[in-house]
Amino acid sequence: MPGTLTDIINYVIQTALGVVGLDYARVPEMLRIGAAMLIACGAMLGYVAVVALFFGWAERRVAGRIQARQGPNIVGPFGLLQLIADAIKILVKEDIIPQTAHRFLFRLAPILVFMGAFAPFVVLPFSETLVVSNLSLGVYYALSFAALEVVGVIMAGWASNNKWSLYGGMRLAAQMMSYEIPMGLAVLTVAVLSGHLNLRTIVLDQQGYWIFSWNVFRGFPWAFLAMFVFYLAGLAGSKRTPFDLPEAESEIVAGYHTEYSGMRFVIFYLSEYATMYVVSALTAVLFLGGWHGPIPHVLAWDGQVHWEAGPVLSALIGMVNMIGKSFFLMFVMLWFRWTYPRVRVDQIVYLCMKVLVPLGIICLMGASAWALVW
Amino acid sequence: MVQSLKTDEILVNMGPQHPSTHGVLRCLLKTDGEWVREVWPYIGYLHRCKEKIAEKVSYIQFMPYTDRLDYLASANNNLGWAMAVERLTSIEVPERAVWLRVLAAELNRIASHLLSYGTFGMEAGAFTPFFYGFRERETIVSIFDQLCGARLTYHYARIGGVMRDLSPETAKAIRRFLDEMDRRWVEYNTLLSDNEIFVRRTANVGVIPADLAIAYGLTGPVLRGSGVAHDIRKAAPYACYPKLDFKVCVGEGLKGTVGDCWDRYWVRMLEIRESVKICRQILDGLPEGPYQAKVPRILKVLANEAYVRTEAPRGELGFYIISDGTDKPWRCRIRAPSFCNLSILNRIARNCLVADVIMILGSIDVVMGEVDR
Amino acid sequence: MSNQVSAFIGYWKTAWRAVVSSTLGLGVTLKHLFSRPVTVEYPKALPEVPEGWRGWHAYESDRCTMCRLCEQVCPVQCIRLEVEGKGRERKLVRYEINYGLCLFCNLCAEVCPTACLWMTADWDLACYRRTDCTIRFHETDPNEQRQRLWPGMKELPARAPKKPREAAPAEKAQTP
Amino acid sequence: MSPEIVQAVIFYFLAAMLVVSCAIVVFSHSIVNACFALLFTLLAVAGFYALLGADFLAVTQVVVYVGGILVLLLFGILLTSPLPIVLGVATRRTYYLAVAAGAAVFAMLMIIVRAFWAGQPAVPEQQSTLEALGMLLLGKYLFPFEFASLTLLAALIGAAYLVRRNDR
Repeated sequence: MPGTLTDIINYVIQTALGVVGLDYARVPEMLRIGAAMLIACGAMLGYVAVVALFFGWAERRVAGRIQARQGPNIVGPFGLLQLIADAIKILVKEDIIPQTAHRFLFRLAPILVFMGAFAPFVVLPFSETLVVSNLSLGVYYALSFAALEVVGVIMAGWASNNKWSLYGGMRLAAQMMSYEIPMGLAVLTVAVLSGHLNLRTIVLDQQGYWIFSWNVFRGFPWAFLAMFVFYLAGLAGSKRTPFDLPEAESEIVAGYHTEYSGMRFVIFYLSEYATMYVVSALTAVLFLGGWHGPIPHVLAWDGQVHWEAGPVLSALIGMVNMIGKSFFLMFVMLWFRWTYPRVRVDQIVYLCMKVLVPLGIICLMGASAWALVW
Repeated sequence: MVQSLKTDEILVNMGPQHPSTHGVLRCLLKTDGEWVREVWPYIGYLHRCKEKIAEKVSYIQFMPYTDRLDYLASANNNLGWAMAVERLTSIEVPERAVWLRVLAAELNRIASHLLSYGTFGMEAGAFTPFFYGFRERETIVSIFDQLCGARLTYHYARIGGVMRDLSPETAKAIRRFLDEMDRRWVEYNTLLSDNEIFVRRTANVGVIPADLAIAYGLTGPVLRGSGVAHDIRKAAPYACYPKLDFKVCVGEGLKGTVGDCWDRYWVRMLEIRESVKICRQILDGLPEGPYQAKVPRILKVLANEAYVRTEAPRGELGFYIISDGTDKPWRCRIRAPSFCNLSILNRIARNCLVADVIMILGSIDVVMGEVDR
Repeated sequence: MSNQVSAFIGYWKTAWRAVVSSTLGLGVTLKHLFSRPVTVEYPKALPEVPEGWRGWHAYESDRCTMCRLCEQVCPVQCIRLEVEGKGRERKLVRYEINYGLCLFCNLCAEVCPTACLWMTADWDLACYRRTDCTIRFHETDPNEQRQRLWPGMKELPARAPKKPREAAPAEKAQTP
Repeated sequence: MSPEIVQAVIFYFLAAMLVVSCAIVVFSHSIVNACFALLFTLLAVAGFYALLGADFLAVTQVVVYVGGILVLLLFGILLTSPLPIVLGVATRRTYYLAVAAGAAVFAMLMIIVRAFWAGQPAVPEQQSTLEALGMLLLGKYLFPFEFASLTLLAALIGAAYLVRRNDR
């Protein structure tokens, strides 16, 4: 069975070349690896773009319905084509760089932010086989690149040469730096429970009876609490309401991307949704059983999953489960956004240091005790 | 200059184009990181010489201009101006007209407070209350459609009466709205007032002690939020208010200190309920009779002066008219509540966070049309 | 010590309140998510405006006595009236209202002794040029004028000029 | 094209990035620019670690240096002064000193590499170092590890005590 997405792509290329009549083995190895890398990267980029576009629509649609409005519903069925219209609109927009901005850093910042948001996609598993790279460091790697995002945002805030932007950058930096701690603690809780940092192993570990083998229930109550810690910290990390201080519209206009327009703004926008997806997917992987859906477990009542459907169908089912869970968690983010007010800059630190960090430590200690007992 | 280089305080312009400065208020913030050391409000970006216009148009003609003072509470402004001119000219107003004016004013108070609820929520970062507030305000606006044919600048009161009688259908619509408002009010509180994040954002923020509020001449919910039970409708009753049963709502410091942002907000929420009560009483006890007194087309007024104060949604609205015997005022001075209330911003928005300045400004609830006149 | 105890209790109370109030708030928005929107799509569904809406004027020149009261009472002088001749020979040559200035205060309609000027329920007053704001009521049918200015809005229900109200309210009030 | 060539290409790319960004850090007159250039220096070092198969170190480099130290530097610079600080121009003497110090460090590194790792392959087998690292830290080197963490904890508490307000 192929191990990773790269292998699958290789397999597909091989089959395709075989149909044409070329021998895949004669293609130089580095070329094969390079092609697989490029295709995997392109697939992930496309996926990020689709997720961002879909949630760009869903956000407005959900907002509309929650607020007793219609939401986008003119362009296409349910307004779904609104995204395409918006994409075209924003692509042809003028790209403005303020005269007093630091031109190089101003251009570099969105790229860094996107790099930070996009890097974790490398390790996000969609099913047992569908993952770009099966890093043994999985979670650690996924969380580490938030740092790049922080620097990118500070860079954007500083290079814009706008005081509100600088405020936004500083706020985000303070927020993300502090929220990495509870996030790390929540991840450690899971790591202690399953003994791995590798996302695939963590998910495989949650295989079993129905939903009770998922980490949320298996490590009850520690992993259950840790899930909330992780999700809230992730909300703060992806700057979503109630932690959207870096772009708090009513306070600092648009925060660090006040001066950005056109394509560069889209990159920030993409990164926000990419980060949201990463947080949701990580929550699903770490706590909610990843690609394990409740139904196959019911069918295979002996505690083992029987993918009688074969590798392709099982990959598809896993993908549906995984994406469904992630999308539900993203929907919760939208729901939060249209319900809650924003916390203040001191309260966000209070929440982190006095609520989430102690809670995370309790979870970690409890989970350690669990791990020692069993 | 050299000294200013060493400090780490920066001056930031908040406004005149800023999402939460209620129009075109410009605040200059002296900030030290997130901490705001001082706030200077700069006004005048919406100055339209309203008081000067009053000297150039007749008493009747100035009425539509008053719509545009506090454009969120036109009916209250109309009421004030009509009463001032009537006191100046000693015109007797039919009882029914008085009650209808108060009905309009109270409906408008609800509309204004609803908008305040929405924008305050929005300033706290919650978008949805804004739309809910606007949804109910829209119902009121539709009622005004039927009542006077306009949605924002009502021009409902006239010198000596009101423009149009209340039709039975409109009365029914108002009753329906009032019943719905009772349900929605609970929902508003679940969504915003009781939300812990919101409470944390507003409680103990921008506290105005009672003595300070009186010293600054604050009026309206801003004063009552500080625990001072001062309401012109009770303190110096006018129109039909003596015959109505309602309560003066004051801030009690339920979530924090008396006189904080949450109290001011809560006073507005309570006043919505009181106004609903008042509207019901008016609909029940509306006297029969004409709705317009006979008023000459061109008002000739003896040289005289009059000051009339009314309780607008934002506080004490005063019209001071001096007449010189012609059909136009010689001088008109408008005591706008928002203007006086705004004066305290510099005093209370010190040593707080940028986010607090927004909340304080929102809780004072200024309307720039009234501040700049 | 008791201070710390109360602070400890307060911490948990706050946490509990936060959880409960947040959940209740989510309930409110969830309820709305599945309820019907209250808004309508504007160009498809036109808003119903009630009788007596203070919209765009209607003017019946046959009954106009050219008394100029409307011109005088207008607070912004947006009504322009030109009359030629004297006495019974008077003839109206110009009756314009500049909607760029108009306050829609209804004073002109109220003051009109013959009720030949009244405000209709026509609310779509947008136009592209500032000069288009001035409607010449003497020239042609104002309805047609608006259609000319707004060719895209032809599906707007053309409202037939309504019968004027019997008398202006100010006069009606004399009979209690 | 063999993997060794690709690794060499990546190595020289990272090395170029490292040298250029280091030069900007050293020679830039704007401290904020120097700080942002430091980002690339640190990332290049992380890249070297990854190239050497030290995956845990590479990720840790990003977390600690980019996410922690660099952001702290930026914080310090941006919050303490509203204007970018213009660094003083180095004199001839400081140049000589810098070159001498650089040469000394280079010589030291060469001696270490020649003495201890001579004959070993430049690029080891690619496998996760995570388990080995964990075993060493919590086994053989448990005492130094715990000692270091206790020292850091003490430093943390001390820092918290120092910045605490006097009025409480």
